[in-house]
Amino acid sequence: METQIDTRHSASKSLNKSKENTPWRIAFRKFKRNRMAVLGVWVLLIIVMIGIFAPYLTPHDPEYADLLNTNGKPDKVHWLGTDSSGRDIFARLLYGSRISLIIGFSAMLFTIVIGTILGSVAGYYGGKIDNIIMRLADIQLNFPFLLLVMTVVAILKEINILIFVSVMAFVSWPGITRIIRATFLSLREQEFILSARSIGGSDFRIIFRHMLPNAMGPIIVNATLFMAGMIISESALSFIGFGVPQPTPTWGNMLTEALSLRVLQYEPWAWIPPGIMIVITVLAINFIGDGLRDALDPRMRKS
Amino acid sequence: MYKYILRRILIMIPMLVLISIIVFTFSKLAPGDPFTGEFDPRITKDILDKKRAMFNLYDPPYKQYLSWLKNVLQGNFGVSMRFGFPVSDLLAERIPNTLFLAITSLIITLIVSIPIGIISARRPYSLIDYSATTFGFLGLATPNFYAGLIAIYLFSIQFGWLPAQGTITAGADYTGLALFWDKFKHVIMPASTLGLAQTAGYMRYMRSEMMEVMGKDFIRTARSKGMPERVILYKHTLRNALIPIITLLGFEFGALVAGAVITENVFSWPGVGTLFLNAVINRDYPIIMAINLIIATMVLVGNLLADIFYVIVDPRIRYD
Amino acid sequence: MQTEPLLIIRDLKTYFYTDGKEVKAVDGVNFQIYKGETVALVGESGSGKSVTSMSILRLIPDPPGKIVNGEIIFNKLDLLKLSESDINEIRGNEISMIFQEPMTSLNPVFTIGEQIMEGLRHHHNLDKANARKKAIRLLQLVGFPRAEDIIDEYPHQLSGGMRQRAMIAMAMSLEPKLLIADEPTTALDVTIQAQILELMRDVKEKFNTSILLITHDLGVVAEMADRVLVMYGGQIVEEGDVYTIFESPNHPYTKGLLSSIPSLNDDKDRLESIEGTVPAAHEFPKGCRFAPRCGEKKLSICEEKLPQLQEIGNGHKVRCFLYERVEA
Amino acid sequence: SSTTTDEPTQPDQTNEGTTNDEGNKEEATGPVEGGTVSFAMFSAPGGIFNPLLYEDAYEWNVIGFVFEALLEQLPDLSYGPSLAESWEFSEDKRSITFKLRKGVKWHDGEEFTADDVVYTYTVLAHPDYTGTRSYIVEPFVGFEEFNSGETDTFKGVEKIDDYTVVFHLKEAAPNALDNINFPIAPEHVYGKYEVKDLVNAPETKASPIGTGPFKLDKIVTNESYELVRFDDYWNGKPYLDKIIWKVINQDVAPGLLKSGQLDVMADLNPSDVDLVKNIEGVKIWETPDFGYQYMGFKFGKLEEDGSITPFDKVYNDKKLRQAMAYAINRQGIVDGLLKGHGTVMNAPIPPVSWAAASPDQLNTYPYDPEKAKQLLDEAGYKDIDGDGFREDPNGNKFEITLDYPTGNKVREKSAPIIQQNLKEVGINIKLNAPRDVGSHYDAVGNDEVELFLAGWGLTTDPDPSGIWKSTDTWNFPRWVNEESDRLIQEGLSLKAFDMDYRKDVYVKWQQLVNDELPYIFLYSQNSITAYSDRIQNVKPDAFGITRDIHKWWVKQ
Amino acid sequence: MKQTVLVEVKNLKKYFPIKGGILKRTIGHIKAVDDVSFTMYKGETLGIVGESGSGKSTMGRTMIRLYEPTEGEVFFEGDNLFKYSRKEMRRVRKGMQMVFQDPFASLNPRMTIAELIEEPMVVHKLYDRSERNEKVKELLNKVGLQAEYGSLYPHEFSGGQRQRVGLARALSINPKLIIADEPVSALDVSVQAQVINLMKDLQDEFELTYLFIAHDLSVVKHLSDRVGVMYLGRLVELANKKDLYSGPVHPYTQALLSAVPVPNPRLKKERIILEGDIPSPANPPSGCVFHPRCKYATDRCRVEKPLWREIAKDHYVACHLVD
Ligand SMILES: Nc1ncnc2c1ncn2[C@@H]1O[C@H](COP(=O)(O)OP(=O)(O)OP(=O)(O)O)[C@@H](O)[C@H]1O
Ligand SMILES: Nc1ncnc2c1ncn2[C@@H]1O[C@H](COP(=O)(O)OP(=O)(O)OP(=O)(O)O)[C@@H](O)[C@H]1O
Ligand SMILES: [Mg+2]
Ligand SMILES: [Mg+2]
Repeated sequence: METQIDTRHSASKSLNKSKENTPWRIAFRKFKRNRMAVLGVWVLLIIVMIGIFAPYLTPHDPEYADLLNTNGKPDKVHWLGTDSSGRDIFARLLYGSRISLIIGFSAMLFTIVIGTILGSVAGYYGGKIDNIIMRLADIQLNFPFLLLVMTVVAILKEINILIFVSVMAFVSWPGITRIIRATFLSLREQEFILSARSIGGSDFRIIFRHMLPNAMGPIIVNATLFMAGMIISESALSFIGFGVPQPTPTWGNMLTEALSLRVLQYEPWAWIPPGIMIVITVLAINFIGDGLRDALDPRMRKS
Repeated sequence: MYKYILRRILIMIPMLVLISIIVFTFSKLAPGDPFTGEFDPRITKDILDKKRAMFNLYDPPYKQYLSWLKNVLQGNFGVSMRFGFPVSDLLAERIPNTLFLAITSLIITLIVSIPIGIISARRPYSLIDYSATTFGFLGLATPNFYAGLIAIYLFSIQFGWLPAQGTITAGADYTGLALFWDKFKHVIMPASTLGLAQTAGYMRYMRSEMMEVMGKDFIRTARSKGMPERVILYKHTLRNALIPIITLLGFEFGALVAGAVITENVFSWPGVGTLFLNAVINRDYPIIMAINLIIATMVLVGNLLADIFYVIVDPRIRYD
Repeated sequence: MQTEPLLIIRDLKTYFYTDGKEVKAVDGVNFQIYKGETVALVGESGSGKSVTSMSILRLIPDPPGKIVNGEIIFNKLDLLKLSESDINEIRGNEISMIFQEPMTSLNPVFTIGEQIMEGLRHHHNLDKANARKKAIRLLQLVGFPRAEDIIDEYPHQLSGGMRQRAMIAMAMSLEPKLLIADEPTTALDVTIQAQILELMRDVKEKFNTSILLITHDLGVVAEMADRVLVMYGGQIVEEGDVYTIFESPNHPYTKGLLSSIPSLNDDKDRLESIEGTVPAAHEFPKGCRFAPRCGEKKLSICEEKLPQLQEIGNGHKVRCFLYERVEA
Repeated sequence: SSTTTDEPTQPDQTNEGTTNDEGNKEEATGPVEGGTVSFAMFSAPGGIFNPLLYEDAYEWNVIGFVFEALLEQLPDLSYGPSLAESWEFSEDKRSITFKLRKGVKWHDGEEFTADDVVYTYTVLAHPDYTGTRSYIVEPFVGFEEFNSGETDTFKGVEKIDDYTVVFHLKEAAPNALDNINFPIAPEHVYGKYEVKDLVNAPETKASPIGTGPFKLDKIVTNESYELVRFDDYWNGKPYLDKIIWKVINQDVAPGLLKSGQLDVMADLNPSDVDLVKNIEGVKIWETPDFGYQYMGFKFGKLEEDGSITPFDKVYNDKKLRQAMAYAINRQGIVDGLLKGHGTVMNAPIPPVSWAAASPDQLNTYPYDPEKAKQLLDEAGYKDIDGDGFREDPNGNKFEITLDYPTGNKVREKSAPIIQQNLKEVGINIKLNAPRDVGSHYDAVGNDEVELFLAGWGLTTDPDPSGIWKSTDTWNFPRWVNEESDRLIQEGLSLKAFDMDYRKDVYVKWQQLVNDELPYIFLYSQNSITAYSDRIQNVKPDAFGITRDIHKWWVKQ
Repeated sequence: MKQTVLVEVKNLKKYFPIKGGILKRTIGHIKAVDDVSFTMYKGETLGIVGESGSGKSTMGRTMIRLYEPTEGEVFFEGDNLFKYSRKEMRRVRKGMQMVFQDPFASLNPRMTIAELIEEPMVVHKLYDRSERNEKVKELLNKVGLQAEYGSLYPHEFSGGQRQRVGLARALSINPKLIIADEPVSALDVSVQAQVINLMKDLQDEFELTYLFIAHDLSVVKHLSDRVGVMYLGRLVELANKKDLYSGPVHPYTQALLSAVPVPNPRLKKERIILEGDIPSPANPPSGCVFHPRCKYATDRCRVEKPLWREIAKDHYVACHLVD
């Protein structure tokens, strides 16, 4: 009921500020009001910047091993000391943000693309296609993520970031597909979709012009949360030896490289920074996701 | 209902077969076999070949699969190529441990997340809510192997409160209550770290679910009848809020077992997770197959149980 | 015929605070309800009917809502001053409510019986068996021939009309003195609506309950009400007995409303209509809230000042400068 | 002969070691009975606690105190009596007569006799034998006949009387004792079972019966293994009540050592040594190891018929290989990654062996990038296009791929360092992502790689056959060198029963390999054990600290 | 007055499968529309009333093939719609448009008003860009909205205004038939009249034919020329407005009419209160679907389906009682 009431303020009043009232802008305004989410955006932005400008922020090569100085303590040259191969931890931290974000982002993007395509086809057409896609998803869901990645990575002859990311996407599409399918299923019953069909709109038009823009909310929200999850997953995979191999720095493999009670106790500079970076980034992304959820969720439009 | 359950169980069979085919294909695609890494030069190629032949590794893959399938249908998971023992024996040793860990973890998750979720839903934006949210996000953001290590460092080595490794105190010969207490002390740390992300997730989920239900018309109805807040919260709201949580639980099992790979590693917990990790590395496909099959079955059964629980808490759902 | 009001509402103001806006959902409402009478509260969507009714039992969700002013005197008690547990004694017991959406107003996970018995057991301390007996009697009363079965069924197993009857049984279970019915039939079909209205009349007679009936259907009002309150923009704009309101309405809004309903009986070619739309509760005009839509007779003062609700004779009150006897 | 390093092997090596606390101060009170000592292992044993069938080193951890062999290898690598009191080679060195010790009791009270010895070696040769140790008896007379089922008895082991057994070998071998010494299993226990069913026998999975100082008592599968003392041990009743092996995460173990939940931990991580050293009440014993790590070159492909098809690769040029050896900072790897707990290797026999060539007999290829560059220049590898990488003598770009496995952390870390070192002298190495051990050795074994990292763990005898003869399956580089083959052969000749002669042969052979460099030898990591000073009477040696464990006792 | 036939619906059926079990097999059917036949003339308004779930919307949607029919034929200007391919059908849709009940759900919230009104013209490739802009302005004017409103989004409009946009959108490609599915049910009483008046005006101007679906009998009466009554997926009576309202034949029509509350407190009319609730269309009663609630029901009603017959000129009914 309230939805009606809220929107009842007369159209004429908002005429002059029409450009500010696109649904996206409204969501944006709502998002801006969520302080934690905005903080999240800033934090993420800074981390992205760090990744981009890493070469200017440190003179060290993150992959250069200085065997004369392994497990070095922080000093003027190596601000966060060196790791067990004598590589500068600070440099690895900076460059690591690149790789970790790239992994998180591209795994998310891959998955979202696969999930959106499959989910929208399943949700829009329903019937047999839907059945096949969903059965596949069920089967895939029955393999726990880690186990599947382990199995697939073991098969592959070579792992690079692209392949790594594809594997992650390959094993995580069902979750997103389900969500998008569900969104499409409920959208399909909306009157404006019927309306688009009744004017003779093609399937393509209906999917891309009408359904997708309205499904963007759940897609974006899930995308952000998924990205956070992927960053964590990468570190978990590193832990069991299936992650991105050294010397490429990622926060995940930095963390696992520093995995022992000795490091935990006596070399905090080796694990706290990557740990904190993971936590901060995941937190930031989660807050952004939360903010987006509130901003994009039509149910929250009431207030 | 019984017919429904029966049907669901029957439908699992083709699913499991399909899953087993996929897993089999995967494990056959992987280069090497259990004997590749074993190249004690004194063990001549002939000895290895004899062993390979013993496990039919020279048969065409489809034949290997079919004979595997035939054996499984007769309840025989084969023999581990690595250990030489029947896979079922190996699993029988380990499954109870993993189940114990997973179930404890689930219980801890629920015990922690549901009340906190309720409290933060009741007083949104209060101090408790904010602390819970912060903890929740931290839990989501901390890789659980690290959480495990930090826990060991703190609770076992610094304070000496809890044992760091294994399921029971070696050589202690506890019985009865003391045994139970000992086991409990051993499981608490791995179970909490295993469930860390889940706990955090459930807490957030519970909170939003509770808040959502609190906004429902029927809560207003209950209020209008003059029901005290306690009844409204724990009877009317909670029962409805639990319904979606139960669906999640159904999916949780597989995730827990997968997560166990890592936790078991950190805590030297003798469960299927570590067995699986080693089996993957060693290409011990009878074990890989069996564990995948069991996990798939657990997930399917978990889903089925979730559906059954669903019926219990949500009378709107009926299967017949 | 009336002696003493059962419920008196004085200058009730309930505001909502969302997005930094102050929404004056109910803005200075006064009225009384006497024993045994049916008062209809009419008005369009968003005019504040539900908020008024929920304010009575303090069911306004806080935040975002707040009753910022007023008195609600029920049986000499100011409900707004009661403690949470005292108001719970009133709720359901003395005043009960039924809501518009029978589909969502019942808890889907409890049986009809559990939901009826819950109130009985809590307020009257009945044991399980007695509560059950009473619940079955109530269900029979609202026209369930198979009450013994219905009591153990879940809401989703009933149709809309049946659920609404169950709601009525629940509301009447403690024999309240006042029943607030917020659009009880809006979601129902006409033939089912007829059943429910019939039932409400029966029940009222049996228990001599007063009813506050909220609706926007003037047909229902004509059929059920003794007295009518017309709301617009969070305020009551006209009050009078049912004949006065239908036969000689004074407020331009009431007039417009009456003439814009197509009737089964006359055959106008065009309907009269009120131009414009209902104003949003957070941007009321400065003057009379109906002024922007008011037709020909609008005075200049209408846009400047808010008119007061004035009695213009025999319980007939209007909020309009056209009828203001004393210039302020 | 040798075993892989990718599984820890039972330590059988020698040489001087070091402790951080020289000499055990005997307590004035003298030994007391009782007490428990707990040992850590980092992976669970597979669960075959049968000396005939066990597969992994973790299983041996548990049953190493339960079973004994005929002979015991002494700290100086020679053999001394154990279950056999004495032994004697025949003239032609093809028969060995063992006189068995009398009065030795199995854990179940039965007497140990020659039947047990015959049984043990017969099972290994049996056609139905499911284990992998038939190589032990392959050199015995009559193995083929028995193993193929032609004969019913195994002629290789002959019981003369209850306490005398003769082994008959097909050929004389200077390392015969090393090859055939093997833990003895009781016939009266395992003889009940068909050979093919042994693996599932209850005495295989639990409660093994041996002659050793401790009995396996309680198993919490994959978690802890409890041994209790055997009162009738022939060598004297042990002092300790119990020994418990616990499965513990390697990263966590040093912490438990500190908190007293653990007494002995072998294979301490080199980077943890400093930490553990500082723990009060913990001693460290460090000794060089026989295993070593190397970077191999693939020179050809082993065909089905056993012939080798050579590859045409840039690194066929010996100069290039030598330049690479100079370019890799191997000492740096030892110092940086192993924190100095290891030695740089230059030849395939570790310095700890009696057969090792001394450094002055070998080219030590010290880290010398300039020398490397000079060699490369000489050989015609020059950077023509100025991209920082050298082109081959024909002016073509060259890039060599390096494959390495996961599992061994130090080795994993060394790969990028090698790449970096070689880059500094202009050699372009493409680093493939590490693969798990199975995949890696599959590729290496199938000759699908160019450069590869791998490692060997060796037994104490220096005989390199098995991995170094041209036709050996495990000759991973597919390196074919007649001189090498000849020398290896020579090392096992009758003449080689003379230790000095044998050493000479092996030094020559090492010099050959050291010059040819089919591998670039990297390093040998020390094996480091940490143990609580609560334990008294510990006698550390090249094999670790557990010799004469029955004499250990703990302060209460 | 003899008029030209625009639409002819013959024995239209639409069953929705009920899926059940894990295999999602069809375990039954909801007979949402069950054998409905009628004719629509050019320029008329045919009102359809009936209670919730009686199949009104489904019938409207199936008629223009938004749902694929289970059985039956619909002739639009003489051509059987169900013979067209999906693609041809898209072209034919030009002639028939729909206005929906819910003004809040029927406009894509992410498109501007102008885009929404323009879309049908884009889909059917009518006019060029500037012509379309002109057309949009013109249409906005026609439905009583300022041309400037085109750049706003639906959420900035009130329900009545949105319903006007819905009308403009439908009108943009000059349809002959408009199916209006409860276009005013969700509107405020005082706004309802505005839209009804507008619909009438537009009908006159564009010679539209309306299928007007509603459950409010007074509104239907006001707008329609002829009225059909649906019950449980079937038409039970169809007649001229006058005949139907003054002389309802079917017992259900009678009950329905008597149940409508009249906004006149003095008029205390005699009500026919029906017993019981509407049965489920998944298993409709045997014989005459209305018999369980009909007080005149005979044994025949319980077993035999009544035929859809013309009992007087242009007065159709399906009831055994009128033999
Ligand atoms: N929970 C709430 N939060 C914010 N505003 C609210 C809330 N509930 C009601 N309002 C506001 O109060 C005003 C009156 O609403 P109310 O529900 O009383 O109207 P109504 O007359 O009952 O309408 P309807 O006929 O649609 O039920 C509206 O403007 C609405 O926006
Ligand atoms: N897409 C669908 N899938 C399955 N069943 C449907 C679908 N659409 C409608 N139905 C069912 O068909 C029957 C007729 O529905 P329909 O919406 O046509 O009724 P209606 O008369 O328009 O009702 P209302 O007045 O509530 O709009 C109902 O029982 C409904 O549940
Ligand atoms: Mg209301
Ligand atoms: Mg409808």
